[in-house]
Amino acid sequence: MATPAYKIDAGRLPAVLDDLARHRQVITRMDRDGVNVFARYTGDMPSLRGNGAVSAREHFLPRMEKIHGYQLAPGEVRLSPAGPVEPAVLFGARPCDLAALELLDRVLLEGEFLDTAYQARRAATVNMALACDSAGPGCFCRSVGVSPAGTAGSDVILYPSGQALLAVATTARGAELLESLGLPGAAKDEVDRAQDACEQLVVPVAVETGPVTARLGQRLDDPYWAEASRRCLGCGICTYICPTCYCFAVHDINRGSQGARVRCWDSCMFKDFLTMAGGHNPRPTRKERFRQRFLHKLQYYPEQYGSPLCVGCGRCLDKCPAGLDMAGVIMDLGGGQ
Amino acid sequence: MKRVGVFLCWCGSNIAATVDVPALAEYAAKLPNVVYVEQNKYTCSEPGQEQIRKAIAEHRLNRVVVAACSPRMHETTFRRTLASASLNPYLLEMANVREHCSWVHQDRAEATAKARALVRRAVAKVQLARPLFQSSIPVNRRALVIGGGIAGIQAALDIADSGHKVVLVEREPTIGGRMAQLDKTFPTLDCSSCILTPKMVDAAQHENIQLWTYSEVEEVGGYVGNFQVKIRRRATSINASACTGCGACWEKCPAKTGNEFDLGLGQRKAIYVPFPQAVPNKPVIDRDLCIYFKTGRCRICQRFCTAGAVEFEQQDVVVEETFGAIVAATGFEQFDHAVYGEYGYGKHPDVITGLHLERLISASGPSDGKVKRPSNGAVPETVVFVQCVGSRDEAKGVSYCSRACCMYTAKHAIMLHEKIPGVSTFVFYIDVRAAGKGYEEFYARAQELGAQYVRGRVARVYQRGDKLVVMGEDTLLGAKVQVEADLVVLATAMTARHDAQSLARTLGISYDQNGFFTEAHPKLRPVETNTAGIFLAGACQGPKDIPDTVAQGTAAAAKVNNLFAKENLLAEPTVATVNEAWCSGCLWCKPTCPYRAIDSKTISQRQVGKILTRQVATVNAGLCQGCGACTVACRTGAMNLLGFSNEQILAEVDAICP
Amino acid sequence: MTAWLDALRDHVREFLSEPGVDVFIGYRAGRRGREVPAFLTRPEQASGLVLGPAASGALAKYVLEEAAGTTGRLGVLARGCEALSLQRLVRDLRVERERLHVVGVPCAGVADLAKLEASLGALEKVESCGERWLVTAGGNRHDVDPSQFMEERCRDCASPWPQQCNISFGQAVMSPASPDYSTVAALEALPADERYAFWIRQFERCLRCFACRQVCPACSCVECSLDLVDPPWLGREITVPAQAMFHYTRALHVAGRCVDCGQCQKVCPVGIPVALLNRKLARDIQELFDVQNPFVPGEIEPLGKFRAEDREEFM
Amino acid sequence: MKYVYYPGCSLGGTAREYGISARAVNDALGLEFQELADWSCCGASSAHMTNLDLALALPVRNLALAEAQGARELVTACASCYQRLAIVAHEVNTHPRARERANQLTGADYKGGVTPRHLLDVLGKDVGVDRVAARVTRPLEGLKVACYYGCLLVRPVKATGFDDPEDPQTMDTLVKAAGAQVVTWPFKTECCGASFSMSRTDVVAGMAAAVLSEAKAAGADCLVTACPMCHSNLDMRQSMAARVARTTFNLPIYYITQLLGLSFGYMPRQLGLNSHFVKALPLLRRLRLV
Amino acid sequence: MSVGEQSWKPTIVAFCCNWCSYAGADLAGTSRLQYPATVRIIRVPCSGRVNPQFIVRAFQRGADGVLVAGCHPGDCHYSTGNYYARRRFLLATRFLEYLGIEPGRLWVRWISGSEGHKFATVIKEMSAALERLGPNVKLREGAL
Repeated sequence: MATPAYKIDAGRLPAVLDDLARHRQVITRMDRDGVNVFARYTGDMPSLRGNGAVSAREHFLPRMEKIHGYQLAPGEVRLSPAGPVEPAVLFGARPCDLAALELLDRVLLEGEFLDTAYQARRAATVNMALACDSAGPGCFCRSVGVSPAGTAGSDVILYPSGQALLAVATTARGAELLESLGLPGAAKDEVDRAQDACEQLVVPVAVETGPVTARLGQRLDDPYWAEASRRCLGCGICTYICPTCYCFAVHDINRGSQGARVRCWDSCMFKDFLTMAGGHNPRPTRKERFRQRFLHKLQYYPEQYGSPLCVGCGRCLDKCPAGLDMAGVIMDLGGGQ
Repeated sequence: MKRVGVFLCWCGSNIAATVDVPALAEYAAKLPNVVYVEQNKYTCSEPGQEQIRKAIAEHRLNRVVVAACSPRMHETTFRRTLASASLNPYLLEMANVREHCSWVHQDRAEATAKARALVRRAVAKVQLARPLFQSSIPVNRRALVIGGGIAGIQAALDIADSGHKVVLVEREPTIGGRMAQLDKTFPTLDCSSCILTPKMVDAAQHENIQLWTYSEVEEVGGYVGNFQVKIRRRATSINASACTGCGACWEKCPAKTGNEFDLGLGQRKAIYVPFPQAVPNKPVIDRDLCIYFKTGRCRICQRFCTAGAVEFEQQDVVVEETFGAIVAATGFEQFDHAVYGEYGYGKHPDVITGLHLERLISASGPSDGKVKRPSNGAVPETVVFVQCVGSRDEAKGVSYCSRACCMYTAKHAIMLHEKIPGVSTFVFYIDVRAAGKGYEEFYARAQELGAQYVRGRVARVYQRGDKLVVMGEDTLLGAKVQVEADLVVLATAMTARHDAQSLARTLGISYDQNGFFTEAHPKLRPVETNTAGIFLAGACQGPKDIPDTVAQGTAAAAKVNNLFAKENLLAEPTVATVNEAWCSGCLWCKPTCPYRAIDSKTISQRQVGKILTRQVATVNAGLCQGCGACTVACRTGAMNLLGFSNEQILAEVDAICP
Repeated sequence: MTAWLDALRDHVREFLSEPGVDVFIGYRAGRRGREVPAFLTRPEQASGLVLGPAASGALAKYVLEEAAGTTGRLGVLARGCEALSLQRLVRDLRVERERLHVVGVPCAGVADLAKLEASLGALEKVESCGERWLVTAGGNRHDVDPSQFMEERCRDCASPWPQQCNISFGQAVMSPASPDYSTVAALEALPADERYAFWIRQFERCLRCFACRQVCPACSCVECSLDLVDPPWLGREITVPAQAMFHYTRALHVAGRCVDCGQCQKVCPVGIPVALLNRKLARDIQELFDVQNPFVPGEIEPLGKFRAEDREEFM
Repeated sequence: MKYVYYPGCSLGGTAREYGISARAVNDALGLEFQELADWSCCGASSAHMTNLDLALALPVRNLALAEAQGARELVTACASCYQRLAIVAHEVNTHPRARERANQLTGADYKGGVTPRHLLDVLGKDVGVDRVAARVTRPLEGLKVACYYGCLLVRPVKATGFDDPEDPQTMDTLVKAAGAQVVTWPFKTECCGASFSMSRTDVVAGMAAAVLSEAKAAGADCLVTACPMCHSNLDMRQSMAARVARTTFNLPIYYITQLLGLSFGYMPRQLGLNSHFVKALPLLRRLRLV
Repeated sequence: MSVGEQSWKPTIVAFCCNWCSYAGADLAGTSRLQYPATVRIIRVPCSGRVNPQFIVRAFQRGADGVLVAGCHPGDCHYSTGNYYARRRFLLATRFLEYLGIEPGRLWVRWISGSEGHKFATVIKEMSAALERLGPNVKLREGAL
């Protein structure tokens, strides 16, 4: 049987969000001083055009996350668990950001080591994807197997249709959620038209990762790394805006006789990322750090999981101050024009 | 593992009455790494200290907190206690729960709550305390005195007498300085040269004093105990050891000029000794004036020198010497009162300065002690003294009082009345400042002898016939006054040497807006400078009369002597230190150091196979006084202050807040 | 195509063929209309040099890495702000002036590429043509008015013409403006609480990617206090107060040393008006310690000296 | 050379002769003096003794007018006006709060861009002695002049300062240029008591007497001034001064512009030489200068 | 005024230079001058040692006000330290205000070793001022 489609008219959107927010927090994209950010819905209209400056990843892997608290008493340490995870709806994330979640799942949820905090957030969050009917200047999702109308990682997909949004569930819990909202239905042909528009969308940047990945194995000592990394500033922009980066560092935040153990984002581009207790740093220069990032995305991950660790969201193309971005590097390495 | 012992003092009831010490003890016991807490009635008492020693031993304490009075009171006491328990004294921290708590608050609950915070702070800080050790610098027991005036002579003699070597550098051909130019000295009126000359001779003959006249300091490097000093010894053109000082040479020398020593009132030759009692009493050749040096001909002096002591070919020599301490005693200059055009100095020969009058009165002066009008040689009948010419005049001169003028003017008046029967003298003054032993009486005596003191400033002095009309105001009468005078004597201000600032820079000491060298502390360290090992004596530090100058000379010598009393200088270990791995070598710390303790050095470090050599800051622990200004100038925190480290202060803040 | 570009290329070609020369840092054409930093080591590479409105990087900072552990001379292409940045690095003793060969070039403002793309679509080329810019985007050529698409920071540039260069090409095109402090003043006019709300809203977005620091010519410390775990100047926790501490510290560390190149704000991926903090401090320094131009590196920074008669507010 | 000119009240009244002779000299030297439109009294010599706001506002009003008319300098021939303008200009330029106050009082928006200058300064610096000398057709040979500057022209230095406060020279050089001979005397800048001109004539007589005696003692047979105040005191009060000093002076008091005008060949009437209390012409006749 | 407000007392963190202000506080003690138990002193060698970052740190950790106290300009035990402090804090006070911190939260005062009274008065005034401002929430970190 065909999954039911619903229609959210522009005027209806606030009401829908309020409905959603009644039982769970709603995370959506807001405009803050002209910057598009994922934030908790508090009644202000979201801003759903374009994409978030920072990827939706931060809802599942927050910048700082408490692991547990502790209390020092003479002769003992008392631990206190981190708070429970709130049920949430992620409303208006783009297919690329949600596709990224599936790439992260493989690392954080598969195999013997389980990231329980991430798992809890994934489980507690219903993802309502917003398909793209227009592309950003840096978009190259198609080149890494993501479609502007892709449903990977989503529970519901929203197709823009004029001022309205057409909602189609892609998972059972998505369907359940939509039902609960009591929305008017949408005509099948309208849905098809909206969906096609997105399916057909042309994205400006195209690369081929296949050949690159194939060859990278032998290119560890390629002078390219040293030359290209010369203009890397060593900041963490690329890793922090990226939907598929997931590195973190664990710290104890101490306040006298109490404190908390937290994990915070960390970036492989930082010089101290790998510095060890003794002061030894296996990746002492920008070259190694720069190379590591791209080898991880284009060689190690693919070798393990069969696809590059990139969803072509294009953020690094827009934001890297040195013009050192994923698409560019792929092309430099022979993946496309 | 940190093992902190906390000792809470009751200070009798001083603390216990307001702070609930037992409760505090209970609280302290719960603080991180606190393994032992004890209360004493009087922790500073011998039994109290004994308790600390015992606890350190029994409970293997490696950090100690004493919550008692102000550290300014007993920190040293308890540091000694730790030391005697063979624990590094700098592993102590005090919580000031008396002066800062029990004595200033009444509410027991509030005071106790605050005391908790104070103890928390102390415990947090002491965790991060490191054992510190006093560094020591060897002292080179040899002093340099710059300036051969009475201040320098006095300092040199006092240092030399206590058995230390001294080099006394004077840029003129003779020592003696200003005092040598004076006739008599107030308030006792004893003859200046009679009391100065013997000292000059002593200085010259002292086995521990090397007298380097006609010499100047050019460069000073190093630091306390080890200054490297470059001194230029100008060519005198005379072989001092051969010269007998017979005087034949200057008798015969054809080149004449105004004698600086007599301020141009008398004459000297190109080869000359500045004055008869000069020390050393050997002539020098003024090469700018000497005909031989100008034309290559003459050599008369050489011809008449039976000792063959004239050596035209002599050259300047620059010697480098090491000294442990330096005394600056470079004296003062007279204010250039040309700016007071209305007083007609330069226009009218009979308008002179106090120093001129000294030379006129002096028996050894150009007029053999007879006071005459420079214009016509007549004995003056009416003499007007103008006080504060330059002094206390922000508009045209300097803001300060020159301190000596009031008294030397009184002296001049007295002496004129003694020398010239029936002379009438007028003194225009703003205030008469006679603060000194016997000064007020001296001033009174001048008045008794007939000096008429007029309270007010002089507006102008101008010639009428062969008289000088002095127009002024008597502010007490509120009327304009005019005096027809034969001689007008200006009490010009004492100012810093025109080149004092460049010497200050050479020495690395500071100077005030008037160019006088600044002492380390106006009250408590009057003869020290902020540069350890450099001391001040006499008018180079500010206007002074002779008694004060001599006193300061002796004081500076005392400071040098107690510096020389030690073989090594022990420096407090709470000084700045550089983490070279972090230092970028930007040296923004350097200008903030008042002691010139920061310098740069080159280090080389391995980085990814490459050897990087780079500059980093380095601190001279001997010079650093531990103010910490540099630590804030350092963005990285590579510059840190032992005993008050960034880590410690941050921890204190964290701990002291609720 | 700018007239002097060939002359520039010839000069760089010569420079690179001189002995003891390590590298020349300039720009080359990148993809998607960008012009990216280029590190030329061989004379023949000189022909690849470009310099258009799209060259928006900050070359000065690269000198640090290039100079570390090497001894040869380094050529750098410098527009006004880049020249100041180099002076800053030299003044902070991070590189010897003698090692630098600063090649000055005029600047008519840098293009805000994001803004161009937003209105014209994906870029292919941005070139300056007299007073105008020729932009190729989305397949079409557009003749655009620079003032419309110029980087915010270039609009009131006080030093478009590079100073203290070894050689320079072309002549000044933009006349120096004086820094516009109106935004600072506007903020100051707000009630404290609103000001606080404004800044917290900005700081909340901060990712601590440190791009503002990495690109800053005044942030050249071998080790940054903000990276240190001990002493914990800046805790590792990412909380609003900690973010505020981060930006407070960064701003105070560059106070009196900032050259107003505006890169910190330009590179911020989440649009924090970082330069607004620098500007406030600069203006206060100018007023309080009557510094002529707070953005030109001086012998001693205003906070590294004092005057006894400085303003007294703490009696 | 163009200047915005502030006549001040005296030059239309008590010092008419100064006014007209100044114009004559300016014309001769090709100086264009454009009168400040809508100028008002500067407040000398009473305002600064009685009401500080007034003393501040009156000059600033005129300075502001000049600034508004695009002038960077404001020239005046009257020493009192000059001093008041100069002092206030200095005041508002050194104390922003004084400027605020002044603008608040006058409703003007004075930015501090105007420098008051005295005619002497202009003649001495801008025109220069040589150009003056070049214009002389009838050198004032034999005339022994005591140049009297008074206290207003050169004090306070920080505000005026175009000449040495103790021994000014500008007038001396100009008079020499005109062919007259200058006597050296000590009272160049002594006060004549101007401010007491009306209230305490006895004081004035005493002070004027001192000035005149010194001039005579120095061998001068006339005095030259650039200040209406000084002029009135030395000229109008000369007889009284003579009585006090128990002597007769008979020293004509000329304005600098009158002497220059004369040397440029103007007729006495064109210079107002006929309107002095102490007859100004006999001496000139005796020396065959008219 | 509610009981809550009445019972609330501000917390002041004071950085006092060892030679003047700390001594001044000692003098206030020895002369038994009473002032509110709001202030907690951190001893530093010189006001020039006080890093503006310490101030924000104090606010983060819950201080309601911060006092930086040193020798009067010209009297610095190290002759120049407080001159640098003066420049740094002329700037820092303005900067904190710019970030939205109320002017009354950071005080800088010159208090000599003989000014026990001044120390007590400053603490009284500052406490009163802070009570009017109420507890500081800005830059203050919550529970972890």
